[in-house]
Amino acid sequence: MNSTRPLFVISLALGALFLGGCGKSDTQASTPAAAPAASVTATTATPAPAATAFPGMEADLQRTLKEQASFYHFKTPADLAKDTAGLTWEDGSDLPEFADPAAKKGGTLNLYIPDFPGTFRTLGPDASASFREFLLDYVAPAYTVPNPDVPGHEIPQIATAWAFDRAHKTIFFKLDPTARWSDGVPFTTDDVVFTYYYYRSPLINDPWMNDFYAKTYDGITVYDAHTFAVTMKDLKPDSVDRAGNVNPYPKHFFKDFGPNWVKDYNWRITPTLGAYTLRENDIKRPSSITLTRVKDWWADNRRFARGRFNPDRIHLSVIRDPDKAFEAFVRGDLDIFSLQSPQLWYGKLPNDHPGVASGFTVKTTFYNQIPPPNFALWLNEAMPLLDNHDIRLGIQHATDFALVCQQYFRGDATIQKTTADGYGWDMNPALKPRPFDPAKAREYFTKAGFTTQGPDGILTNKDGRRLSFTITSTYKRYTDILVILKQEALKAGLEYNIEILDETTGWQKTQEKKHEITLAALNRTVEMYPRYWEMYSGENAYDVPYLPDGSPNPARKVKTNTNNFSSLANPELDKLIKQYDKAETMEQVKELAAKMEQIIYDDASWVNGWKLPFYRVGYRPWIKWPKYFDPMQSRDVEEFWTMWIDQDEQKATLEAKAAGRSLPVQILSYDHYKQP
Amino acid sequence: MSEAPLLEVRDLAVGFESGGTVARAVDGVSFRVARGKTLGIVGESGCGKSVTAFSIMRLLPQPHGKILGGQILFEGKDLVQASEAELHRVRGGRIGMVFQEPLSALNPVQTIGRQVTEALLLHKPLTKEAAWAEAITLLDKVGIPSPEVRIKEYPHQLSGGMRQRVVIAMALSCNPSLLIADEPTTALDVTIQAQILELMLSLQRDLGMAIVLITHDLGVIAQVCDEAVVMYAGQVAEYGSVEALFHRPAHPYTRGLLASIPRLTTPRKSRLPTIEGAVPGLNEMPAGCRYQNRCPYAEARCAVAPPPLETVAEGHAVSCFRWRELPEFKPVTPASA
Amino acid sequence: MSSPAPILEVRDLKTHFPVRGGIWLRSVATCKAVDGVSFQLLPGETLGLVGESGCGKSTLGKSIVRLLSPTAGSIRFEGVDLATLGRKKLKPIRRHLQMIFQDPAESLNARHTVGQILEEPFIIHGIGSAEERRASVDTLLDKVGLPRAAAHRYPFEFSGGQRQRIGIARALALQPRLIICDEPVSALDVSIQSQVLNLLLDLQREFHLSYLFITHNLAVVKHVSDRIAVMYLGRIVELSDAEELYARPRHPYTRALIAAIPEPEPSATRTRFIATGDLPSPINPPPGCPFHPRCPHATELCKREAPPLRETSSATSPSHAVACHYDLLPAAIPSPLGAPR
Amino acid sequence: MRLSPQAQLQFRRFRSLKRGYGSFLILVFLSVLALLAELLVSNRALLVRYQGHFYLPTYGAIHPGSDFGSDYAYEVDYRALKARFAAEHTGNWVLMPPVPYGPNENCYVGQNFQPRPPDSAHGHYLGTDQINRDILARLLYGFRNSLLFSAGFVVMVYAIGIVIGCAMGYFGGWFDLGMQRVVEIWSLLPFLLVVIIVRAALPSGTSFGLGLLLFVVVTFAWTGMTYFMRSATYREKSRDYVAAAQVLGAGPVRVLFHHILPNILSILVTFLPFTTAAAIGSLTALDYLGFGLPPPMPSWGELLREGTGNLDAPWIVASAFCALSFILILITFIGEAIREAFDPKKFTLYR
Repeated sequence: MNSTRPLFVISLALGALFLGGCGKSDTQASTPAAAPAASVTATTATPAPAATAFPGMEADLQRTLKEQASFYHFKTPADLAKDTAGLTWEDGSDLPEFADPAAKKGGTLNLYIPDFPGTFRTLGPDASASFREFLLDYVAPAYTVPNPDVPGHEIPQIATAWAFDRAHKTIFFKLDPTARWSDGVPFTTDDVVFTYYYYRSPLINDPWMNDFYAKTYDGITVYDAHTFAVTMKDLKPDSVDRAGNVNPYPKHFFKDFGPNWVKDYNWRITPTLGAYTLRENDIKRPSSITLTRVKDWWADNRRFARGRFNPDRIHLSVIRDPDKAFEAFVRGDLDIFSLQSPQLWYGKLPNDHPGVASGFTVKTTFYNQIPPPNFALWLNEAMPLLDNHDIRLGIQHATDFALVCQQYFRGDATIQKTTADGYGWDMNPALKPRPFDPAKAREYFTKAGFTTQGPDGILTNKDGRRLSFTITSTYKRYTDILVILKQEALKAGLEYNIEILDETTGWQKTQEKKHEITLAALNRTVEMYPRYWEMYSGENAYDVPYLPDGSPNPARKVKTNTNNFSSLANPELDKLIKQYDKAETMEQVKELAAKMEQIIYDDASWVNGWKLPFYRVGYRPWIKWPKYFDPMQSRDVEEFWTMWIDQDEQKATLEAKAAGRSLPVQILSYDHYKQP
Repeated sequence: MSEAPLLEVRDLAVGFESGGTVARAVDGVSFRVARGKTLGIVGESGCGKSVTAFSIMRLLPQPHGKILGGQILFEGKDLVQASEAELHRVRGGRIGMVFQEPLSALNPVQTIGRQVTEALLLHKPLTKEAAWAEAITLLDKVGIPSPEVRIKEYPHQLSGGMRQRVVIAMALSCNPSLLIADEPTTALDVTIQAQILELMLSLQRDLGMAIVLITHDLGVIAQVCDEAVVMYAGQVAEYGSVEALFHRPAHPYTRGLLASIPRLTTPRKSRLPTIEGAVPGLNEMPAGCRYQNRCPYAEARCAVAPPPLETVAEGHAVSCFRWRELPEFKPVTPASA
Repeated sequence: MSSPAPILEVRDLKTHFPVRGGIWLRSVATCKAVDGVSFQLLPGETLGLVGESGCGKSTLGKSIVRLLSPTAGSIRFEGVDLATLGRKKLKPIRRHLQMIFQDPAESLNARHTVGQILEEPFIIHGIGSAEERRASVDTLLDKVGLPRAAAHRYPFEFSGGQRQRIGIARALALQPRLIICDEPVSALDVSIQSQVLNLLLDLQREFHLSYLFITHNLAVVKHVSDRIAVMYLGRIVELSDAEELYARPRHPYTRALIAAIPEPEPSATRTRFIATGDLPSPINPPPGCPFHPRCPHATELCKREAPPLRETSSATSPSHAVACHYDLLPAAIPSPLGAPR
Repeated sequence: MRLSPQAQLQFRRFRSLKRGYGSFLILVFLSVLALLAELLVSNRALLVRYQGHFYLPTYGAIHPGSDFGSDYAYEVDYRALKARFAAEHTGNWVLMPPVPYGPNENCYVGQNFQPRPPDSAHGHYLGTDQINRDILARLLYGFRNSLLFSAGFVVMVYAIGIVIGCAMGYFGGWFDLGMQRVVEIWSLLPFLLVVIIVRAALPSGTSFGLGLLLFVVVTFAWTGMTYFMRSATYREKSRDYVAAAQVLGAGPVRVLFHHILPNILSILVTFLPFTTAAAIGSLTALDYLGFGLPPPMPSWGELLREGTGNLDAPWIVASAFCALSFILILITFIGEAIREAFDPKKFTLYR
């Protein structure tokens, strides 16, 4: 249930899916880096700068409602019948649940976080640390969230039913009247209104949020305490999701909201609608934090909530060093641990590892279907030589990602077909990644004027320029991949220099477009369809990309702080991107995407990297999962909280371990959602 | 000389080990010091005079220096055989020592008072206050003006002469019967040297201690000592009363030394008699007489065996085969002016 | 003084050093090491400069060869004032003005052979070819009585006296006319001292050298000097013909000095006139006559006013200058050399 | 320049100190091995006989596969070539070095990345690292990088130390005062941290090779030597032989380089082993932290990091650790011996 997730649609994939206990150690690092990404032009919806005396939240809210009457509408229940006449109410009840209703409640789950959180706020500065997932992203419900098993459909959370008025771009929601905050206060549309006010307020110090809420939504309409509607600015294939996937905040808790909100609310614990809450005396700074299941949670027996959020307590130890965390897991101090990296899965915890062989650790591979981080070499076309199409084509054939998949990932990884794999359909079946072929690469390089092979085997052109490029990367752990690429590229007479930078410097370098080639990827949220504007549009590459006649502008300057890593500017592609962003149906989306993928492929500034079709975890045998383990579109084990603790088995296992007895070895693989 | 001497050194041999070989820096040195008298040991650098002095205190640089043989009888006890504990009692107790460079003999980070009282407390059963009072008396005795002020100062705040006085005060702190002074005035100016020598003589008169004064300056010997040992290359060349040595020197080396010093009475800009050549190195000592290479009277037998120490007169001995054959020595007469 | 023009004429020379303190090393006091010294030195003459440590005699010597920069006054060497000359202009003059140092072990670079050491003057002044330089080295070694083979050996292989000969040879290399001898025999053993003194005297005769002979040894200075200047606390207190000075010392300090010499003559007992007290510091000299705190004859005038160096007429001496307010008659103080015991 | 007898004596003393001199000989031997690494450990053949001609591919330009009848333009795979020639029986042959692997070479192309234990049958005497590279090759070439780095480090630190330190000591005054403050401030900077920061802040496009790394490290490590040089120069400057040279008319340059420098050489020599050890230590530390040489340059720090991250493959960490400790122990022994050989106490006899 990533309610606010779609806002951070794209974030630097600092290998969140590959490392880190429970797969979160790096996400937080990525999000802030990417948050001020491409589209931000910081036009805020709410005026009233906080400089003048702030009258208090309630007064400011009332003033805002008055001033922005075109956004906030208040109608009567009678109007509802009129407005929704002829619309179909949905409640997602026709779709199967993914959790196991037989799951047992109780027990304590031991996990880790790489840092003690810098705040308990879930919005604003420092809020996007890994701990937020436990407060918000994975725990707090939205009105509706996308169904992770059946893309294109929603499941109900706070909303019990919803209706979509395509003509008016409006989505109506009926809220669960039993929903209540963890402090016992019932949830009403007052909170809904407050939530919009909150997200759109400049006081939250988050221009990206302000901008998103200004651009995405045209207005909300409240009918009664449990009914409201959201009107979208544009019609999109996933408009329902965009309207419904919003986490509300409790208005009563934010009565002190104001200019000092950042400081005032740093360590206050926000009441939640979710299953887990934080209690003051469970905060053991700096070593651990424990979450507790809300007693008699209002949604306990709701469809899509039952069988989930099973452990009574979730104990999060702060362990900064991933190696230490791994040791803690092997020792038994942590219950679940991501084994995504081949070094862990095969190297440090092989199947014959005593911990595994004794049955104390279960190793499980779960095949999921999500858009993978788009790992690739991005060739910066704004750099000399890389603006040459033949050079780029040569580089494509000189880069052996197939060997990376085979050697580094031991055959587990595959090469990404297009820039947008994993959205549930083949973007462009005609496209085939260019194979590693030194001879062919040399042909292209020769065409580009690199005809002489130097004494070191590197090609040079007649000006004496060596065919040598620097690959910038912030992934220290992927150095080995770059080493393979470097060694293999030599066969094509191409030299790669490897430059491993720390995250900030490396990110800055690519944001300033000073790299020649970067090994980078952006994390992508589970969505219905991919985004192109941010990474491929000309306006994110140059200030003035084209002359009026459409030809490249010779005086154009590289645009910094955008995610167009390859400085790609193609007028035809730009046109398609515009159409794509206005597309209202999935058919249009698919057709345009295929065309855009073709252009990107032909341009050859994106060297297809690798993807992994699964996530892998290790856990204790007393932790149980539903039949198919997790929903199809889950990214890691904690996202949907479907596991439960079998306390009897836990006791038995620990007794067996203490007695030195072995249990059955469990190396599991859930390939229900595996794609051919 | 019927009375037993305070200190008698017999056949002392001291060696330094380096690289497996032992260089004999002092070889067969013998002399006596009577109670209350002053013995000078004179010689050029490297002749072994300081080594002799340090051997008496058993303070040879370790681990290279070793006493190879002989006896050092002090108040009837052989210090060569003495235990560390006995030596400890002797050093700074019965024997006081004054060094050439007073600054290095004093601890730069402790007050004068602390150092003097420490020396006192080490050998005498005194309270701290009593020791402090006695230190002031001592400093007064060695001629330090306003000692109650100076006692609180640090060595660097004193002049060279004052420092040497402090060192002497420390050496005297336990009423030693013997004071060994190793070039006590070499680092000092002429006028200060005169003060210090005067001080030592007056202290000797008052306290009745014997002094072994080591110096290279024949003038100092002549002015201060009763008897003197002339050392050359680690051996005794000649010894006797100061009067005998300066007026009836029997050894060619003593004669050469006396002749080569410019005196106020020497005719100006005249050529001085010289001793040609230089002292042989420790490792290249010739067999026989060690002075042979520089001696104008050397003959074949001098190269064969070392000459024995022969008695010239009562209390005057010389180590030369030919002392009898040497021409008559013309003593330098005082200036006629 | 109708004799030839002086080779060196020092007039009112002052060399002061700032005494620095604090973190910015500001000058907090001045050490007046040489404070207004004037004298002349004739060709072929030896002027002895005698005094105790800290009296400024070495500073004076070093100022004359411009190892130190004088604060005021002039140093006319053969008519040229060296006091203000720059390094480049000084260089040609250095050939005629050399120095012999106290400790030969210190003044010879231990890393160079004797040959290299003696060749250096020629290299610095660009004189002769390599061949000629080697010949010159041989000649120099001959002159100071060292074997020619010495050129290939290192200083530490020689005895103290031989090393001082090397130092003298180096000073002689450029055929100087004036040599500043800064305690040239003080570090030597008695038996060697006379060898070196003889050598210096021989060389003076042979090359008609002038010496400024700095020493604290009153016997030595008398032996080698024609005239002697006695320094006390940065000033000359008495300057006279050598014989005259010892026969009729006029300054109480000179008398104290002479009295303090330990004569190697046991029969020579003197009525000791021992100057009491310590040498004052040149940083903080006493007002008036610098010697007054130690002088048995000091009066109120001495405490108030510093006496200038004035010529005193005497029948026996052509020149005898003294810086004392009083004409102390020889009879007023005991004779330095007393009667035999 | 002929060695002065004092230096000869010191050298003789050094030679007489068995442990130090033995370590010195071993280090020299290892250094020679490292400099000749291509002849011992390399994926290039030592000698190829092909169609009646002999080829020496070890040094110089690469031979494309086409030179020896293969159909590719990149460098010959000599091990494959050897196998091919052996199979063909046409009189062609290839002579490989004792360890036929290069330091950056992926020795098991197409097979999984995993550390392989020592395997003399395949010539991996110390095994392979986690990406299938021969550890012996990486150790040896890494050692060479360390040596080159230390050599450069020593030369640069000494050059700066001598020039600035001697100038401070010789000229004194305001220059000395100013430089002292600069040196003090400079040496207060936490060395490794600053190097890491600078390393990160370097302008883009710079590939961080040995030279540049050396430059950055030296920039923050030069201060120590200046202090020793300064005080030594001060000491020597006040000695009379300097005054003697000045009286002869020698200028500052001559005095500094002809007189003072030879007399403070012994300090430089005594510090040599420690400076070298410091250089190796810094490089290893930087590499260990990942801020050193750019991958895939062989380095001990990288090997150590890899080893400590893969303790289940103990041969990696063991190789790196033993090599590093061994070399540092050798250097310590040498340093100890040099210090003893130069100990002035040995040369003063009691008077």
